[in-house]
Amino acid sequence: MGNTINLKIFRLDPENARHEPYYQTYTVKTKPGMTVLEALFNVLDEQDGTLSFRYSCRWAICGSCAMTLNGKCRLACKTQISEYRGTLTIEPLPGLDIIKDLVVDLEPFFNNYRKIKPYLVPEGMPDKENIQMQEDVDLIEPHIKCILCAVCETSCPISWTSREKYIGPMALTKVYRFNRDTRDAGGKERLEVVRGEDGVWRCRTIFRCTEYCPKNIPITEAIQFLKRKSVFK
Amino acid sequence: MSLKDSQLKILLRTILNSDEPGTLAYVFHRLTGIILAGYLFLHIWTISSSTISPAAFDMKLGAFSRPLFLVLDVALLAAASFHALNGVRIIFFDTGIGIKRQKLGFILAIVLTVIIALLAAKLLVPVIFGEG
Amino acid sequence: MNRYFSTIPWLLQRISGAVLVVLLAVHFWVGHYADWGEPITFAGVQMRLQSTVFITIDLILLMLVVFHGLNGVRNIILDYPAFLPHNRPISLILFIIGIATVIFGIYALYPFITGGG
Amino acid sequence: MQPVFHPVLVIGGGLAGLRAAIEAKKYCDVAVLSMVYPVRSHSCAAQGGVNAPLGNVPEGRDDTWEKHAYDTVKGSDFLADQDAVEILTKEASERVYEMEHWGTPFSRTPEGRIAQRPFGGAGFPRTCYAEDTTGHALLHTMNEQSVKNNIRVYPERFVLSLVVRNRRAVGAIAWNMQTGKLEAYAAHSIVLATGGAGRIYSKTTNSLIMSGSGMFLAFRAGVALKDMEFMQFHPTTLYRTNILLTEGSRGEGGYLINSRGERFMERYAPSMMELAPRDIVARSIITEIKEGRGINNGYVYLDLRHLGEKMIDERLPGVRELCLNFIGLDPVKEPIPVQPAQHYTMGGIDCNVNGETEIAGLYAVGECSCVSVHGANRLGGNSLLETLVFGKCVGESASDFAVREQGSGENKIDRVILDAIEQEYKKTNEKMKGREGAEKPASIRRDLGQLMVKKAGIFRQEDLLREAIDGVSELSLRFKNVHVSSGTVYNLDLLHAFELEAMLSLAEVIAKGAFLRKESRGSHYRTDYPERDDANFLKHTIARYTPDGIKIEYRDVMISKFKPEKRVY
Repeated sequence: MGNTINLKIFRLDPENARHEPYYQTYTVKTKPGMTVLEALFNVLDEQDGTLSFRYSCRWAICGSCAMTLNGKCRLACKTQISEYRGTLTIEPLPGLDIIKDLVVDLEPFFNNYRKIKPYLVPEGMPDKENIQMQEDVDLIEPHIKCILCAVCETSCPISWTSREKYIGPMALTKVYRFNRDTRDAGGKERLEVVRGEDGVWRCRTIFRCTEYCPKNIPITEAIQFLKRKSVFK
Repeated sequence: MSLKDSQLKILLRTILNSDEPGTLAYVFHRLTGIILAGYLFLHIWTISSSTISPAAFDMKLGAFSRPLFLVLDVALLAAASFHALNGVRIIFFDTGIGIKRQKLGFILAIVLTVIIALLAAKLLVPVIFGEG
Repeated sequence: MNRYFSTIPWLLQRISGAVLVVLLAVHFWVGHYADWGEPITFAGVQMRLQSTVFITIDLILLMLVVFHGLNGVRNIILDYPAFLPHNRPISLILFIIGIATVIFGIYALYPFITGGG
Repeated sequence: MQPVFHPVLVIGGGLAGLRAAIEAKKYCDVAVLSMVYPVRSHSCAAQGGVNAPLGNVPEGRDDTWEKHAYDTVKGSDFLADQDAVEILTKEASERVYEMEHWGTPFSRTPEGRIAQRPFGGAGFPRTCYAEDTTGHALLHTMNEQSVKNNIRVYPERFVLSLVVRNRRAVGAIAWNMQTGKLEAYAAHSIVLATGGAGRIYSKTTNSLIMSGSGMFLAFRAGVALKDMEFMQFHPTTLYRTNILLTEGSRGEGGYLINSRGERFMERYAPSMMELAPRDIVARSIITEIKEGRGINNGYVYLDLRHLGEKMIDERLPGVRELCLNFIGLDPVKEPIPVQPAQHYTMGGIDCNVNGETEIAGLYAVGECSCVSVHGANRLGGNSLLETLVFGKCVGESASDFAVREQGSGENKIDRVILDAIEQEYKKTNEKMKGREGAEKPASIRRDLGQLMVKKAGIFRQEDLLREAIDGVSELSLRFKNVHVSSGTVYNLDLLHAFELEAMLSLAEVIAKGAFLRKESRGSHYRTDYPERDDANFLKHTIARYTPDGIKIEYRDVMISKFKPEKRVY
């Protein structure tokens, strides 16, 4: 009864002396509404306890389970298994070091985050809340939905090849989010960080970040905004 | 298969699997850019034969009007057209226009490139077959 | 050099690109396609280049296209720092190549302007 | 093995943990150990909002902290400690303003002030929100502040044991999942902020990481657990996946509809309707389903259609996105199938308002603690508030303790403590090995979840609870024969085995506490004792680990302003 899907999963065990990657295929029975994350849990629970992947919330708000599904970076928990037929190839996020199986080293990603003063630099300290109009919140509305899942950065060909250099779409979106916040006064400093060769100018408007962002954040649009700000400074 | 190779393979597949216009536009733009840059040097070098003598120049350029080179000329025109049209698309984005319609922009660039190439090819047919 | 200097090449790449779209269209049409298939002759080119307008256009074209092309190449190289970790020499080398190319280009055009001496 | 020393060590990188760390950082060095990256914590899953009597909307203009306190105490079915509730509600506004100053993108009123919406148990707008991803907004703000304050975070460290010497917490042994190595940490004071234990129930809105391992750490170290039988069940979770649909969807005016198309809440809470506290709504839904008025015998409908597309997109975009993604249904056009599921652990590590436990230097805060401000039933919007208010208190008292301990200003730890840590390290290292056994951790975990939902769920009774206790001990036996694959780098099998050990232990506490509490109060509803019994049970359950099993005692509730009264809505 029911359909099945083959999961062809990238495997790499750092504790294995040979330390060579290989692919392993598992067959999973699908049910309606099943997500890729559920399928992975099915493999882990029923078939192979050595499989490793990240997970937490299971409904696309924590950003843990980003991985490459048939060559596209997506959240496993947000992707329905029914989108695929036959074989689904699951690989770790590209462009980052692999810790084990589908788990990658996110340190470079979070380093980019830390570089740009990712916090509000307050303008003043009113007794109560800052007055901010809903229109002003709406300005940054899509950008505050960022879950730091690293899909944008690992989808970006420039980030792949110049990982240590290019600050990456996520950090740039964050700059946009804070610089456009009406309560913020740190815009200049943040812009200084991203105005250089390895900041906004390395974006080649490829749109992959925007295309794959699971939260539908118009990342490229934000970067283009920062480019204009950088020119007319 | 070493780890590095397999990671590279993931990257390559990820690029090759791209069906969204942004990646294609980027890849095409780079490829045509490299072709055009290469052609630029070839072009200047060809013209430099003028410094030897006008006759040398005429001989060289005459060689380039053979059908094979004319066909290549159409390909060059197509590359230049795409590069130009996509460049205009990017300039639009840089000024903040039409970012949300980037896919349409790419399709437009491709369609116009094809039209230009076809027109050129149509002009070419009588040149090669009509008089040749 | 100021690390924010890269704004200028980026901006120039856009501007040169935009101008080139127009100039190249003219260049292609006049130089090649108006009477396509006819071999281009020294005399024909020389005739065209008697006009200062065309000389100016060709010189501008030469400079812009060399800049745009080489800066494009530089951009591609910069995107792969793993292969070429130091970008400064690359920029410098490309700059020198660019200057040389422009000089060589003018040198190649010179016979047309003077009448093939 | 050289332990890493930080005066204050926070275990858990969610809202409460980070808030405590930020506060402690003002006075001394601090580090956060978290089993995930902080932004992956379960705090980000909170949707509806955070309560504070700001009075920003006309209907709540004359809201005060006393009213908030009364609602909280009444919501808790009078089991909450009222001194704690007083602190919670008095500081609420200040903490929420603080988050706003730190950059949380709250939704706004037309005047540009923080917007508020009605939530269950209050009846008028008190809950400040950022659309319907308030937890996400707050957690990211808190994470940003931790970056600003240069707080050292050790991500993906799973703490396996606490080092306690002479009833004094001196360190912790953590498993670095990225390298697979065990790491030792020494500290003057340790704050547990590890969240709830929702995964004990198979039907839960909780993240997959919510195993209650932190509660277990404290429990094994000799700290009592309080009120563990009080498990909140959220009325509206997506059918099958049990993904949370915020109470805000009812706050904004959503209806609950049974198979006959009736708004059945009028039978159970005629004045508050859908906005009655969660325990009442959850029980009402289950009653409807049991009495045959559910749809397909498994769920009821949450109807948002009358709100209109514009309102849904403005206030509840996340709900719409969830429905579209996970059941392929648009709430603008169709009603949403919902069912109750476990949502919050009201009980937790026994501690006072400063987060101090019985072990000196060991603190608890957030969902893993039980101060207790939620009593027998938590009001929506109070959990985020708890993390903010008590996060600050606990950060303060933990750093106070550490600074006092540092005394001479010396950062050295002495030989005896090093030895104790070394011993614990060796002991823990033994546990890291793979085990050959016949039982998969996942199958025990699944059985445990189903057992708890069936026997210790929303409706409880004596014989079922006895079966639950027996079932848990049977599963504990099976756990002895568990299979764990070898390897230590990101070995999920090993992680699940550790978590399962904690879950089994906590499940036993829950079942025993529920068995002994022969009354119905808040979320704990006994069909065989349907009335509240203040004479015998206006008391906290205190469960303590002893080598011969769990020992249960009772402790009086702190009552000051609000005398127990009948709880009707």
